[in-house]
Amino acid sequence: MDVTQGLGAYPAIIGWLKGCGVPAWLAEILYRVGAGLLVLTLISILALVLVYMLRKVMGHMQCRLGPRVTGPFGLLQTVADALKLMQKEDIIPAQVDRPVFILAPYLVFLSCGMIFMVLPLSPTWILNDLDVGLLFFIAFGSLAAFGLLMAGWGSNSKYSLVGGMRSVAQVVSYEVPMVLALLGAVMLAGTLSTQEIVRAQSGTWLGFLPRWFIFLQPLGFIIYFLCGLAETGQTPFDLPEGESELVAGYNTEYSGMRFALFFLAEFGNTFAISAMATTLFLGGWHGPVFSFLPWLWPFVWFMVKAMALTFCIMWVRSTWLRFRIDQMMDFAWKILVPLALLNIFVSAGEVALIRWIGG
Amino acid sequence: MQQDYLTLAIYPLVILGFSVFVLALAWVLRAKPPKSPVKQAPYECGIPTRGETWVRFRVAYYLYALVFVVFDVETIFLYPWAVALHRLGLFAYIEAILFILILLVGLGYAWKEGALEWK
Amino acid sequence: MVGLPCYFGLSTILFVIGLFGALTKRNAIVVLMCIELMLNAVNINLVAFARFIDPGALLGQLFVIFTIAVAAAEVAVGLAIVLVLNRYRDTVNLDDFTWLKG
Amino acid sequence: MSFPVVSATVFAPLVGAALIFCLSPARKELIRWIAAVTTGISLVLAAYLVLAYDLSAGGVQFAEKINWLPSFGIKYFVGVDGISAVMLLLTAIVGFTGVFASWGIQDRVKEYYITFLALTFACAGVFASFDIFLLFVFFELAVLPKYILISVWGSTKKEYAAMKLALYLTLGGAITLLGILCLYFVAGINSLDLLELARHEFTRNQQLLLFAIFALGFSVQVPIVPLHSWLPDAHTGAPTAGSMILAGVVMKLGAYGIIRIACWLFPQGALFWAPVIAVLAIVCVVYAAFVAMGQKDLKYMIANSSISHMGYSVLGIAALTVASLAGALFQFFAHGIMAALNFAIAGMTYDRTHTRVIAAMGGLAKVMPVLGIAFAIGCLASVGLPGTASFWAEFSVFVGSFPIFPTLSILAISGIVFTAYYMLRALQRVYFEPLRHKEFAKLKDAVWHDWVVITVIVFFIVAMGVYPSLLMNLITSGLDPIMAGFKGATPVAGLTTWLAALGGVR
Amino acid sequence: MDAVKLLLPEIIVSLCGLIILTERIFTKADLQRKDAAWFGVGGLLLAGIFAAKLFGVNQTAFYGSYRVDDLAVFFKLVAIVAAGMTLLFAPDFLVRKGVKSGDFASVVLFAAAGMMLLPSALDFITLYIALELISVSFYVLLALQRGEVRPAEAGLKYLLLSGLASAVLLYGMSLIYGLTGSTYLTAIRQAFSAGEWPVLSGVGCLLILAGLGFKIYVVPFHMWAPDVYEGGPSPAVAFLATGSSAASLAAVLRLFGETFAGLSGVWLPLLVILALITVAIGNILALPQTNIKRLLAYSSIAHAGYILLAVVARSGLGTAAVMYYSLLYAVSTVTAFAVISAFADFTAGGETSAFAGLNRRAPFLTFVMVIALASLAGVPPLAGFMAKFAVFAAAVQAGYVVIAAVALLLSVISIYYYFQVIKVMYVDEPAETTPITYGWGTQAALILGLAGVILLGLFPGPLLRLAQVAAGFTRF
Repeated sequence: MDVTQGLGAYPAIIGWLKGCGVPAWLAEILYRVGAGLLVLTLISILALVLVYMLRKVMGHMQCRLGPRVTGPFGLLQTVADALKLMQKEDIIPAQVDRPVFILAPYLVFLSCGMIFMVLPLSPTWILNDLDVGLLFFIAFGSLAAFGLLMAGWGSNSKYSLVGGMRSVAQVVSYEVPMVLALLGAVMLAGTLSTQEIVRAQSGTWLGFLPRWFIFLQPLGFIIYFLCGLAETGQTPFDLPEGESELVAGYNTEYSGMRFALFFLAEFGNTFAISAMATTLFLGGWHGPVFSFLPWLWPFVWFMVKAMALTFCIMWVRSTWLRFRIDQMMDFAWKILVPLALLNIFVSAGEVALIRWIGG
Repeated sequence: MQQDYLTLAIYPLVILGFSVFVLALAWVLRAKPPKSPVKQAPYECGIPTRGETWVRFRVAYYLYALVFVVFDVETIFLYPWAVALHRLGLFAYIEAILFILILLVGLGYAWKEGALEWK
Repeated sequence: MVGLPCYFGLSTILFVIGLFGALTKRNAIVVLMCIELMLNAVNINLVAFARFIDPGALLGQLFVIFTIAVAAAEVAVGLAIVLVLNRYRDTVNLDDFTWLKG
Repeated sequence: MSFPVVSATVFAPLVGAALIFCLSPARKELIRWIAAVTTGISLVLAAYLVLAYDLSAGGVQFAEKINWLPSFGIKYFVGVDGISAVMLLLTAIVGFTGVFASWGIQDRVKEYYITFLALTFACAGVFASFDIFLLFVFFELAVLPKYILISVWGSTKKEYAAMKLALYLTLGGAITLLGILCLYFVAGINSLDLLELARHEFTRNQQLLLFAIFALGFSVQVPIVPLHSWLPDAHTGAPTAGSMILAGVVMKLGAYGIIRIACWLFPQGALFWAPVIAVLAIVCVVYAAFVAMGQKDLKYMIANSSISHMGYSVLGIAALTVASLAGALFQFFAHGIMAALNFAIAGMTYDRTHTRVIAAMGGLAKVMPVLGIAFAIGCLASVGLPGTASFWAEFSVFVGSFPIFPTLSILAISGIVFTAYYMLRALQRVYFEPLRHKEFAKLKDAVWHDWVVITVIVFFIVAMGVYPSLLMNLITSGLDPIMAGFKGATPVAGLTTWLAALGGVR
Repeated sequence: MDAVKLLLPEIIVSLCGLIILTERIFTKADLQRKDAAWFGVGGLLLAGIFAAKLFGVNQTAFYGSYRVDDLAVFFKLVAIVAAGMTLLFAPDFLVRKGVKSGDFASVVLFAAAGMMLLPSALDFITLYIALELISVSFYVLLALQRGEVRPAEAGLKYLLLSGLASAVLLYGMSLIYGLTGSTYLTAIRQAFSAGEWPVLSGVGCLLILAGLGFKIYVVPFHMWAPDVYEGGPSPAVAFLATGSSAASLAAVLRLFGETFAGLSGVWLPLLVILALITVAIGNILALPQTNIKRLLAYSSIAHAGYILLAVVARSGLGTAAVMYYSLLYAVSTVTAFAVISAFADFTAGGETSAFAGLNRRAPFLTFVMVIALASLAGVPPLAGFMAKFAVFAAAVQAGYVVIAAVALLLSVISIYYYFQVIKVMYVDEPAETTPITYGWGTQAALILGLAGVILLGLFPGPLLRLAQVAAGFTRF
């Protein structure tokens, strides 16, 4: 329910607020606002870290060093970038569809932020453990498509429009195998709550193998991960903003902080995909808990796993070539969708098997 | 599983508030040079833009969208089934498998009819 | 607290808006959207009734799932037909079709 | 089960139609002969029925009963009583002669004979049915063949005439159907068997209402004057054999229905409504006679004279005495064959001269003596000359109805004068004046198939004129059960008393 | 399993549809092929046999949401007959118009499955799903013919109006659900039989009536019929005109015969008036039509009015009459459309004038058409007459003598427009005289239809008996 429940923070904070003479309803609201801001801060920090990480990883993979001037090891590079973006001129081209153009970044960022609401960072650290958490994740994940289309259309620029349309086609196409792939995990866990799914992965098989769903659902994991790449527009599926053909796709016409929102959302989404893969297939926050700060370890394990996946994304990004659009669509519909449907059969068999063994 | 509808209501507002705040901050901080027509022209590698931008799009996009709608809605049947799978009998298994087989036939038909070709 | 009358009132308003739009608008896609609006009014009704009138049973919610599915099928076919027509006639305006002569 | 004579009589033409249906359209001669043979069989069987009917036993004989629609208690129930036998004979005669009268048709012979045979079949079916539903089925079945017959092979405004006929007759049918439904539920005996219904007691008000509905439904077909306008057009538009069967048989269906259903089942209603019917009958007689006098077209004239003649029958029905009813029924027969003859001759004449305008012809008897004589016989029969069948019919009607409706009867008798005037004038103009047109001098007289028509019909006209009691006895025996309902009661005489009585019903 | 046994006919039919689709996927598309349709006919036959075996079963399955009784089985058979005959004559038409007959056949089978489900539906959800299965299939069937604008227009028009109608229907259902707390018809009936009910239940009931009224062409919801009939491909329209309305009538019988019996004060007077208006509008507006398909549309409307007369009778006889009428009307109409579709290459859009002199070009077609039209016009002893008799008998029995009388008189008008077509075919001179050819599928459909119209008319006893027995099972 609340980010800090495990520390007893919820009653403590509410009690403290009430002690300050704040009415009960306002205390509740203030608490939520605070928790929300905490998550947004997390997203922002993640974005800063990820950008730095991306540059470093890509740099080293390409036998470069990446940023190294600003701050120690170039650590402050992204902070500087953020500050630079803040000061950039805000250009709204003359012929844009203004309301659409202006609303688009908000929508994209909203979709990204909402996803984080159901990410179980640790046994107790989750903004809102909805019992339809996974559906919520899917729903807001695809909400981004609206934002991208609005951006592409509203810009009234050829690059933007093509980029927007492509990204919608891509999001829409990869949505289907993704949803079907997630189904396998749902079948095994028997719930849609993200926290419950993680809990379903506790324990081990045969005494040594963690009960992670990836061992039962390798296919589902791979499909989901590929779809995640496509949904977030990562290489090799980065056609919507393929800079060699479309300049910057749907955000060609955006500048300054508006662009930064897109940027933020993109990195937020990248992390969210990794995090959700972790939650569903890699046992989420499960891991050894040590006596030193026991409440922190699950979070650590979660971040480690998610970051490892994020690293994989970057790895893929620096090694793979971009697909052609027809290849990309074919890949979704003619390979991933049948495979995902097959995966459902496999999962159903597994569930039956587990019931048979267990009961 | 704990439902917190208050969070559900407040959190989107927090996100929007955050975005607005960030943009407002940028508005305060950023340079504000005078507008010029050239700067406000759409970006086309520096060449003056030609022709209509809002053109009609190729039909392939719509076809994908149609296939998507169908598949996406099917999942609303599969998800409840998946959640309740542990508690259901053999009949539910068979039904869902039939359902998926029918989906497969639909996919095959769309494939065969060329709805999945990027022409 | 939000009670049944509120939900019912909302759904009635939505339904009437949808009905009015479906009967007066001349654009095929808008009409299709109006019909969807009406279906969503129904969905609100069903869910609200399920919540307030028989909380134990899930009949209303079950119904909604089917409504959504059917609505999707309807829209899929509808848009496909509009697409075909659009290629012939270059319009989605109902007045431009030769029908409705009585 | 013995040989189903009645069914055979009725279905023989249908069998013929079915055979023809299977033939190639090119085999015209074979088609004609099949039609002739099947109607001939029908004629022989009908004659057998007339002769074999056991007068002393009475009632419905040769009955065949099969459950048809058990849910409604509807049966396939055919048979003959005295009246049916006579009517079947009439149908068979007209059907048989009609085949020969249309021998010369060249256009779509196959379809023509199928339609014609189907029509004959339907008419025969009406007369043989003793289940009201079955009767109605046959009644309505006749409409479509009539429509096709007129609209395809007819002449002068044929499509208009055919459509008008179809609409009027269906209207009558719809009213009758409503009557049948009301009757069925009012009686509530789950049966539409005439004999069973006749035993059922209807209340006076039920009778009044049901009689009105049935009489209204059937009167379209009679036709009684305000509903008659389809008839001249249809009769004139129809091909020769069509006119023959229309005037000879179809016109009788309605009046037959009135007697068979309305009078038999609802005697109280009949007594009550009789004055209205009588008045309408006289309007028929006089009005149609006047119209006939004004006609320039030979067929229109004969058609209107038919309406006028049917008026006598209707008057006979209205009087509701044995003599008048017997006269009415005998008139069906007499007028049936006589009108068939007249239309046949008119058709034959038209085939040769290609005109039907009376004034355009003249002196044809010189080139076509046989046709001339035949037409003369037809005209004299029309007028009701003693020695022809019509004489006995009209005589009987007047004898029966005079005591009941003296004034109206006298008016009706005066109609004969008009008839004599226009019939004889037409006879004279067409056949017995000097030959007016040179091109008519080369016309051929009756060929063999014309001979068949003329001989058969003239034989019956004269035979029944000389020996009417053969059919009269049959008819009277058939009337026995119907008259039983009246028990000597006579209709309320005079319209004023009738209107007073209407007040009483209210 | 018992439930599977009850559902077997539907399962067979939908399975055949799927098999046809699957086969389409794995073989090369060949526009000339007709075997998919024949396969469909075979499947329908098999389903018909299994359905017929269900007579007298009278069981409820799936927690009371699905009922197989004689009433349902009867309507299942009507759907099978309509679908089977459509599939027989459709391939000839489809080959000429360049539609893959596999596509058509499979969608027809899906629609047929919906039509078989609908009479058995005993709760709102099943009912709605079945209804929409039919509707969605017809959107596709109507618009399947590519290369021409009219079919697509017809499809879109049907889609928009049908979508509107089902939304209205659904809203009514949601109201009823809200008031009774159940979607099961049995529970709803019990709830309404208890006594006083709020105004809203009447509103819900009328909304459902409106929604179903659309499917069975009740005036003022009939507006779509002429345009859709005219624009749509003949086989699809034939199936739409017969199967869809028959199945919807079954639903009407279930809902208004039984479920809403307690509310009859609300809907019965309205329905009586609507029935009469429907007869009047259908017959009168059919008069000026110059297009045979539009004409048949108005005739469908008029026939819907007659059927409603039996519905409002609310008696065993009335129910039997509705069933009986549905079947006989289906046979006659499908036969008429078989002729129209055999003639389709020569008539652009079905103008009646194009039928001129058909008698000289195809005597058998003409004969079949005459019989079919005569049956629709109610000429005895053809099927249509017997049906009309049963309907009016039901109305008179229920005491609607005046209503029946007016309807009967209005029905006289129909003679005009039906016979007008007959006249055109027989009397008018043809523009050309090339004989019309058609395949054996069409031939079979024509012969079947002819035999059906004549034999069912001549020997109506067993069928009517069956319908009356089945009508006894409306109480569930």
